[in-house]
Amino acid sequence: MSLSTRAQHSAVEAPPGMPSRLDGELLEVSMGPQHPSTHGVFRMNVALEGEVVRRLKPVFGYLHRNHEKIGENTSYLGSMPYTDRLDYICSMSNNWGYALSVEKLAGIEVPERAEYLRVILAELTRLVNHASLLGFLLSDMGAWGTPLMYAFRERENILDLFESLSGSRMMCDYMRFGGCRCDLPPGWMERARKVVDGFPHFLDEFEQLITGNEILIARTQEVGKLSAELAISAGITGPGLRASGVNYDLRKVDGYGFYPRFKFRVPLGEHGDCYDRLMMRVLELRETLGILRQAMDDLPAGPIMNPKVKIRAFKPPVGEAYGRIEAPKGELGFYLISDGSGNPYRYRVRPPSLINLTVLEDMCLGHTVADVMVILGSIDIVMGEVDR
Amino acid sequence: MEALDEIKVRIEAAIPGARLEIIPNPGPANQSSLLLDHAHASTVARFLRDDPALRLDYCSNVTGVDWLERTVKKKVKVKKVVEGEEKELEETREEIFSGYLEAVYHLYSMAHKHGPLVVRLRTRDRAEGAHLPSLTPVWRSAEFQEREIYDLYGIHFDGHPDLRRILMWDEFTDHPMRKDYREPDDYEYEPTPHDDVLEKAKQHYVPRPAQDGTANIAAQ
Amino acid sequence: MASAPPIDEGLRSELQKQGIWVTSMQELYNWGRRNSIWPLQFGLACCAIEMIATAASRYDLARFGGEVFRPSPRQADLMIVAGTVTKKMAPQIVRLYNQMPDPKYVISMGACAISGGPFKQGYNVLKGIDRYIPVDVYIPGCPPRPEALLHAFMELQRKIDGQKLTGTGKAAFLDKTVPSEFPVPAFGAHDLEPPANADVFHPPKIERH
Amino acid sequence: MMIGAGILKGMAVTGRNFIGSYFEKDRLTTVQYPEERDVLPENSRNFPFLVYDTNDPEAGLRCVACKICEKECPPQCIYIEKSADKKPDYMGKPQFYPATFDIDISVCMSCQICVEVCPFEAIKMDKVYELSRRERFDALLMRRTDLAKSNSYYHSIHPLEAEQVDATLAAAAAKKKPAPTPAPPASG
Repeated sequence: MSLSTRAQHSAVEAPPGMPSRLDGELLEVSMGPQHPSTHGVFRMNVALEGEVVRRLKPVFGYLHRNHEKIGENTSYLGSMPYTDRLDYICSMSNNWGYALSVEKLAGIEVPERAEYLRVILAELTRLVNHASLLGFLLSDMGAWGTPLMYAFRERENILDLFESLSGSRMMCDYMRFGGCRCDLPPGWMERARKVVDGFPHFLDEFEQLITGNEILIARTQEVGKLSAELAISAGITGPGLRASGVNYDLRKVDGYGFYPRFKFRVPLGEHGDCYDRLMMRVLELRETLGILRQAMDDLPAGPIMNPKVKIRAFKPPVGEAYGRIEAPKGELGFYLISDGSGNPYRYRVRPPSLINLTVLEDMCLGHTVADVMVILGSIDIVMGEVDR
Repeated sequence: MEALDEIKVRIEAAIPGARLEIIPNPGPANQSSLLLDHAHASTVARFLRDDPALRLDYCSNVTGVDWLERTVKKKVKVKKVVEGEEKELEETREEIFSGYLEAVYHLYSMAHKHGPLVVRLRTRDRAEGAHLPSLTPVWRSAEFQEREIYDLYGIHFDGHPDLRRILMWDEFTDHPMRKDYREPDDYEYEPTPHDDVLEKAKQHYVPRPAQDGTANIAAQ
Repeated sequence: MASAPPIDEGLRSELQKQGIWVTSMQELYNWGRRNSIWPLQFGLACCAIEMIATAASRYDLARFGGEVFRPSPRQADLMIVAGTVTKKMAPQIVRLYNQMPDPKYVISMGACAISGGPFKQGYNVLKGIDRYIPVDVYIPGCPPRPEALLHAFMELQRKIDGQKLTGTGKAAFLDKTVPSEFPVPAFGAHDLEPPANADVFHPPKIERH
Repeated sequence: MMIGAGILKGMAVTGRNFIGSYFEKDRLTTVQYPEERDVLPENSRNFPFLVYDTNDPEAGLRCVACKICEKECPPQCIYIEKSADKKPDYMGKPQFYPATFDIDISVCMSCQICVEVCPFEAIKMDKVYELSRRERFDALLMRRTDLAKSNSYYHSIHPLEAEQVDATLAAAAAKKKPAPTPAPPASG
């Protein structure tokens, strides 16, 4: 789908000096932490002039469950299942980010087959994340239920794959430093192929459902614009950054895993508004399907675990490492300091969701309060990662 | 990207008076870091961001680390005169490193697609109200992360536009990520405790005067 | 309404064969309530995603009359505490519970909501929502499968079915002496104050040394 | 383009899905739990249980109370007390056994690290998920008697994995077999 169906002028742009009954009086509204479209327990203190947002302060911490402190009191292996619960929609990506950092910290090599499996699973996770996001965002916008139901129908197919591989639908706990926990069960690859081959059908249908929709266009185009300069300075990563036209995808830049072996394009937006951010997900889904097909075709045989690594009582050498991956929401980094003991001395998660919220206020100013939900939805946050 | 010592030399040439130190990383990750002094931190940060060869325009990760005071026992060979004879003896000496809080910045360049350059700032001690210069004016992405460090470690960032607690509630007075933080006692029901949790859960066990003796229970 | 002796089951089925439906006020009332439990649209963490999955196409909570997720506590019968309850969030949850009209029920979904779960050693994590409000059904699991939530939903329906309207042992929400609102904990300097509501939370004492 | 065409196009998709759900199996995804249930895959996991051999859950327990799982369990939901005496295990060798083995399933995060670290193939993951209770404390604390389940049960839920485990144990036993034989002459 091309981006040519853009509205000629902005649909909802509040004129700066809009006269209102309140005559410059600001109305303070606390949105959240219990709100149907804040994607969890997120709160914003909004100052409104009429319906126009004049100030917005996000309030965090309602899901601050001390991930980092627990990580410092748990062994390196024990932290792996906790990473599942960071961004609880994308547990496989979190596993990979953590495994990658520990591998950097201890200088561990990963067998080829394990790297391919990681790519396949991380990309499947991206399908889950982007499909759910589209559903949630449209649900926030008032397309009550329907797109979300379609998205969750597809999500269930992929969760079935995760379950038959790792045993759990959401909390996979599948990767280990030095490889993966178990090999594919019989028949898995055929089923995965079927899911991947059926996905474009869903995407076509979904695009038909939403992209031409006049309401959607009116509510997303020219809403929540983000300039490339501000995006870079504020550390925005992931589809939100690329929607502003900055070509920065860690799969290309760092080339971790075996991504340099796969052919794929990085979609870029040009306006940096909610519509571009939304379409970025649709376009990325198509590229992801390409990566999946290539990885499934090339999957080599071999071991899935580095035999030298002993996961129990694992003690990496003294030092520190920062490893990062391109999670579906942006740059997910893990910073580990080892003092040579069985627990990390410092365990830090660089959460893309939190840092992508830095510019929420800048994006919302001057828009109506109804647009705040659309802008927030297009940033794509998960509270488990924002607050940790 | 250039090597770290080359960068250090260039910074020192460009910013007179800047005191820099390279903190080596002994691990296999090979990410050594650059320690900045407080007075020149923001000038150096601006240099790193704007220098055409470096262009570290993207500050990815900002985090705090709490280094407790630690004593390192070292075996030192000392020459001593024992009974009129010079001998080489081994002596254990205790070296005390005072504790400090640290802020670590991981910098990357989106323009040149290189990195990371790790930059560190250290406070003088672990006392309440330790100060560091804020780098939020240079990189906006540090805004929430420095607030988080303030909340969880208690480092005050001078020049931060909005330094409030971010994760804990405003009435909270502790800094829970510090290594010496003790959480409040809510171990009323712990059926499966061990290690330090067991010690805390024991405070809530039913007293057994017959087996343990009244004196022991009173001592708890 | 005097509590009449329950109708003989054999007689009832005999009448049913003749096309006569016999029911008591209590059964009719509970039947209606049991099949229209409106949950509060309220998710805390990971379990909320499974809760949405339960309401979505594959598992379809609508088959049990529970698909009407209300964003406002004033219109909800059931609070599904789905996810980790942090100390910062706990006062809000108690407040939401207080705002729900009687009769109201609470399902504690997942390990975190029951006991703090894997995160219970955290300084900001409440070790179970039952420290402040009464819970009707607990679902262990991290996260519980959607089927497990449906199972808990049926368990709750069974509980509603068994609630009496009159007499001794009548349902708590009809008893004026049983409180339906609970004090909201305050933010203290180190912890919530009080750390648990002693009227609600009765953990067994453990005998071990 | 006519205004509203995009909305109509979307409506057509909804209509196709609605009508299609009567004819296409792919569009009709609802599982009518509790009458019909998904078959859980082989690897599916929920909470741990203890495997025992033979027919006796007391004597046949494979667990020797080594406490590795207790130590490695990330949320610390396992509590083990080692026995004071030794009892012959299913192979007749005297072993310690767990006097107490509790798992608090109101804390367990189903990560299966206990299974991964167990050197005796004694703890495995169950698939039971219908565990809703109206009480919390005693109802959700699984004792040793609740946890002990037979090897044939293990075979029924994880057939492939259980066969592999049996083969490994048989191989280990065959390896060990020659060792006890020379022992009696030494003692006698």
